[in-house]
Amino acid sequence: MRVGVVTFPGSNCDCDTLEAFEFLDVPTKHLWYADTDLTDVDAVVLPGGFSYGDYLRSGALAAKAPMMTAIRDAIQGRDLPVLGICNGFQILTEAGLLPGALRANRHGQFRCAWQTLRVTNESPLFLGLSEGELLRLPIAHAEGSYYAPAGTLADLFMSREVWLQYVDDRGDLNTLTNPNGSLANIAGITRGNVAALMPHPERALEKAFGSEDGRRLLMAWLRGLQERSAHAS
Amino acid sequence: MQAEEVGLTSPEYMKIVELMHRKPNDLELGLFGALWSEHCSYKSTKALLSRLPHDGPHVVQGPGANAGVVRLDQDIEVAFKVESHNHPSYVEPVQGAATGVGGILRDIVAMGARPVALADLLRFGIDAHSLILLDRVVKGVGQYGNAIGIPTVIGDLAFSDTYRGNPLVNVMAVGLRSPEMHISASTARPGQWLLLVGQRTGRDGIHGASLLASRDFTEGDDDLRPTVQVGDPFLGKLLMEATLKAVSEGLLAALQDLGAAGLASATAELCDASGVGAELWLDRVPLRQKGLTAYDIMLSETQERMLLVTSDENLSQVVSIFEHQEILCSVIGHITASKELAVQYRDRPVASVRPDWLIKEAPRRPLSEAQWVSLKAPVAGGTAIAPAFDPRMVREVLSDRDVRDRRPIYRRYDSTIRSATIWGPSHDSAILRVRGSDAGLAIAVFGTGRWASVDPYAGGVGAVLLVLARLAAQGAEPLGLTDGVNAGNPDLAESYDAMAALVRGVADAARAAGVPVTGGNVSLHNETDGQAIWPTVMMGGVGRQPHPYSPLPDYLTASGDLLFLINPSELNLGGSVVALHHQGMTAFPRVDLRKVPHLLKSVSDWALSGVPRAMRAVGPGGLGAVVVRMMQGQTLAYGVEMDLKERDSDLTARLFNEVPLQWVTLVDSRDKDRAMDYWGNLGVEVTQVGVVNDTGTLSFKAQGHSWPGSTLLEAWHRPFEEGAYEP
Amino acid sequence: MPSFRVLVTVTLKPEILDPAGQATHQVLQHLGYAVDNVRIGRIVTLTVEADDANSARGVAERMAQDILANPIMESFECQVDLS
Amino acid sequence: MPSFRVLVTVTLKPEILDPAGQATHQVLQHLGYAVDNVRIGRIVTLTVEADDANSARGVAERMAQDILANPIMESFECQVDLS
Ligand SMILES: Nc1ncnc2c1ncn2[C@@H]1O[C@H](COP(=O)(O)OP(=O)(O)O)[C@@H](O)[C@H]1O
Ligand SMILES: [Mg+2]
Repeated sequence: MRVGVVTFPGSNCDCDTLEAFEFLDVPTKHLWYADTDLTDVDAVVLPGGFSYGDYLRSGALAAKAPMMTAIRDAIQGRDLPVLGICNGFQILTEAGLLPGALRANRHGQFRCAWQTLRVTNESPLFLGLSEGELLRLPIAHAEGSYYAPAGTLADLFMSREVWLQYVDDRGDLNTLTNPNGSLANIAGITRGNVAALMPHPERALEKAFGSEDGRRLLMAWLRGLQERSAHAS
Repeated sequence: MQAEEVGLTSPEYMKIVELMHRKPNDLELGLFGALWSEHCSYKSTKALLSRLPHDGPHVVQGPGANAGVVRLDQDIEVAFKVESHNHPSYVEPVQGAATGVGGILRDIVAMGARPVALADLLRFGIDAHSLILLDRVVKGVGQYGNAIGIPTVIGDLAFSDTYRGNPLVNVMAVGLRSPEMHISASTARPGQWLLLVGQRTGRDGIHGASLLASRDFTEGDDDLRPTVQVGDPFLGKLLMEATLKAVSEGLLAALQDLGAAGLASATAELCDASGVGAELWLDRVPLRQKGLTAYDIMLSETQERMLLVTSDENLSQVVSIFEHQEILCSVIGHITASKELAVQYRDRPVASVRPDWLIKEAPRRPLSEAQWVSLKAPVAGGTAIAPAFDPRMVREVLSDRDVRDRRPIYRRYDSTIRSATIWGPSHDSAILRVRGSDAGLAIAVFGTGRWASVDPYAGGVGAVLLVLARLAAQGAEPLGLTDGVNAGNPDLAESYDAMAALVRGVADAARAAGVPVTGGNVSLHNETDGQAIWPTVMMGGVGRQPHPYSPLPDYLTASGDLLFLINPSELNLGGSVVALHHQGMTAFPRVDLRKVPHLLKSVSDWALSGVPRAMRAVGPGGLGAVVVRMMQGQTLAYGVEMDLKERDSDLTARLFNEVPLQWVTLVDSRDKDRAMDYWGNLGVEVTQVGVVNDTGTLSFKAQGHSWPGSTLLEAWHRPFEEGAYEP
Repeated sequence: MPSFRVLVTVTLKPEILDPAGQATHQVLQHLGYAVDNVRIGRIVTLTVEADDANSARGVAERMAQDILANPIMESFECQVDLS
Repeated sequence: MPSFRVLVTVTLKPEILDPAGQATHQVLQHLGYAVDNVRIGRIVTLTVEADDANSARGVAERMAQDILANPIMESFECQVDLS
């Protein structure tokens, strides 16, 4: 099981993400946006950061990278599992690999804070994260307000693709704990083998940093990968 | 061109003619104007700054390089420095602040260190326009720091009308390197190539160094304002990665960032430091617009550029590293043995000057021993008279802009990127884990405001001591200090003396503590219409944190714990928030420096002893503010019953004095004797000032006052747009 | 080949929240301007080489669709002049 | 009072660096578009109540100068239509 982590020009959470997987004893491969070779990776992570400085729209310029074409092909060809974190989420929506879009935060500011999230739908992509479970993770973004047209949003809920939502410490949904104005407090979604979230699990691997829920989340994703690859073989 | 047009006086012009044995041409004059400016030459302050203590067992690089460097352990060195961007931030707050961040980060990169943390130290007025400027500056700091991916882990913010026309925007950057990454600007050798990498040069900020930073702002100077420099954190990130890669592969012979006075200053400094000359071919400098003159190219302050020196042998490898990131990389000259900086443009020579004329021969204001001694003279008047205690003072102090919660600011900064921040901006010092080391890095900052307004010497001492007190509260061993000096026009005796006394205070306190000042920055001419700001020093300190994964809490952790005040000060409210509200500006108390090393060592050992449950240094807002801040922890579960023996005005002075070198510490009641023995043996006074309970309330036992925590926090959380509670 | 000046105006669709527009609206109101419906869009200007105005417009529209605008939340308009 | 539709186009002055335009240019080129001089500006649309088109234009220009554009690095153009 080898996880590829893509560096786009301006990505700045790529090293944290690579280190997070090394910390979890997972072999990694550092992928460069201009390359297209995905042969020896079993899954890909699009890390957070400011690809192309978030100029034009966050994720828009990176979505056009050769690596994204390769990833699109691999998703279509071999159902490549992909996880997008923060800017990675933005890139995936800009590339049309996930529905919806991420708009500027409602309050117009960058927001760095700890945030409680609820696992809204159990997903085979994250084995061991059960419905209703709460996670505490850091967020750090200026354009994280999830938007999808009404029909798309309804589909997401119907097909249980709404994965994570911003909630208060008791697990309740309310607008006060929505840090950015996301529709339905959406923090993360899945579609097929592609999943993405705005918070940063790679920054919450150990208690000393405030929470180890990021490790739980990444471990769940890795277990999901293993399970599916065992199933496939 | 006239000498005055480039900010030179006629004696300075005469000195240039004498050095050159001829009249300089316009470009040469421009080079002198920029490099002999206050900003580049430190002409008014060099002698003064040389009095700061520079040496210590951990110092790898003292002042003189792009940043100071200290040793964290065998394998890791820390580069750090503070830089100001005051005038540009006033003119264009977002870009001014953003380019300030970019600039100091490149200083760290120029030392071969990878930036790992930023701290912003800000001073603003309190009128509506100043608060808008603050908002824009915060946006700018975040815009650059967040995008380039360096966490802003701590900061300092204070307000006063004195900063209305001259807000202060100082940024400290901290980087890490392994000793093998050692690189400097002083190692260029004849025959090597000079490469300019990064942004295309435009007419950005020309005259920034010579004029903007050397003049006082007066209404109606619009035409002298340089073209606004725009920061590009995206290119900044690519440039940082490529440069560090070239350094780590050992491909560079020397390295210099381009800051004030652009290519002129970078080439002159590099050549002077290396004792070499250079030939520059300006035709090869990539330009962003047509029609730039040699003068423009030499003095442009376009951001996101670095100057590299490499041997012929390594040239192609260096070029390919930059090409990989799609960064422009041009050979613009070569190093010569001639001791001449010879500039060519359009295939003819346009300037020829010796780097040492530009650097070492810059005129400098001397400082006599007698002057140095006089800087310590006590100031007359300004003694604080404590008002009788009024329970409303507690909320008054908590809601003062200098004390209240900074979350609305720091939540706009990414403080957790790089996954190394164990303690971020909600604490008094930041704590970072350091990969590859058992030790962590503690960073504390503090700048003066009120403290240096009447007695700058006392303020300078106070700022150093509070930074060190904050490091000590974590048991962190201080490795080095950096100081950003901000003051008025040095040609006016009053402004100069105030600034000099401030520096003397920094020097005395740092020397007393045995901690070196390894670098810093000076920003003068912070003066509008003849009115200078309070001399203001922004101190930053870095320390070795022996247990980064388990910081000593700075909040209440258990009911029944006893609250002690370590080293209770004399009852002097001078320079405090309460004194300001009730009396006006008063002199900050002077501290006996002889006991500094003993106190810092004792506190640091105490923090590491395993006995205390929590600790926090007393700072702005005094003991009262510290106790309330310790209440907030994770929840409002705990409260404190204060038991102070002082009454009336003494109670006010006890609760709200801001004298440095006092700490609040918590111990389990069963450890009371151990604590008393520990401090008794060291001869340091401690008094019990309260007990932790589970009421979520602050109460004063003897006086019968009590406040629910929520009331106190409401005061503390007051938005910056609103004034303080008035009793 | 002749060169054309292209102007692509990208605006948020009406149903999309525009925080920057809202903030600007607030500031304008504070200052006493009687304004409403403040929206902020993006305008990309560039020059493009093409055989004629028609094909320049084609290129502009492809770029807008491809990258300059996000069809989920934005609409665009292209304007082409001989430069 | 009649209401007017105001369109304020704000662009960076030509000598000011435009990092966003630069990065967009780079990507467009990679994608094979033969473009140059890519610059990104802002377009603010709003409605304003005024006696007539002339005074609406006056208001628009004041707002642009005051708030919508940053005169030290940007220039602007106003367009006013009856809404
Ligand atoms: N207040 C100060 N205290 C100590 N060192 C200082 C101070 N101000 C400047 N220096 C040192 O003087 C040198 C030149 O500073 P500066 O011109 O700001 O450097 P740079 O252009 O690289 O930012 C640096 O080594 C800096 O650390
Ligand atoms: Mg430098």
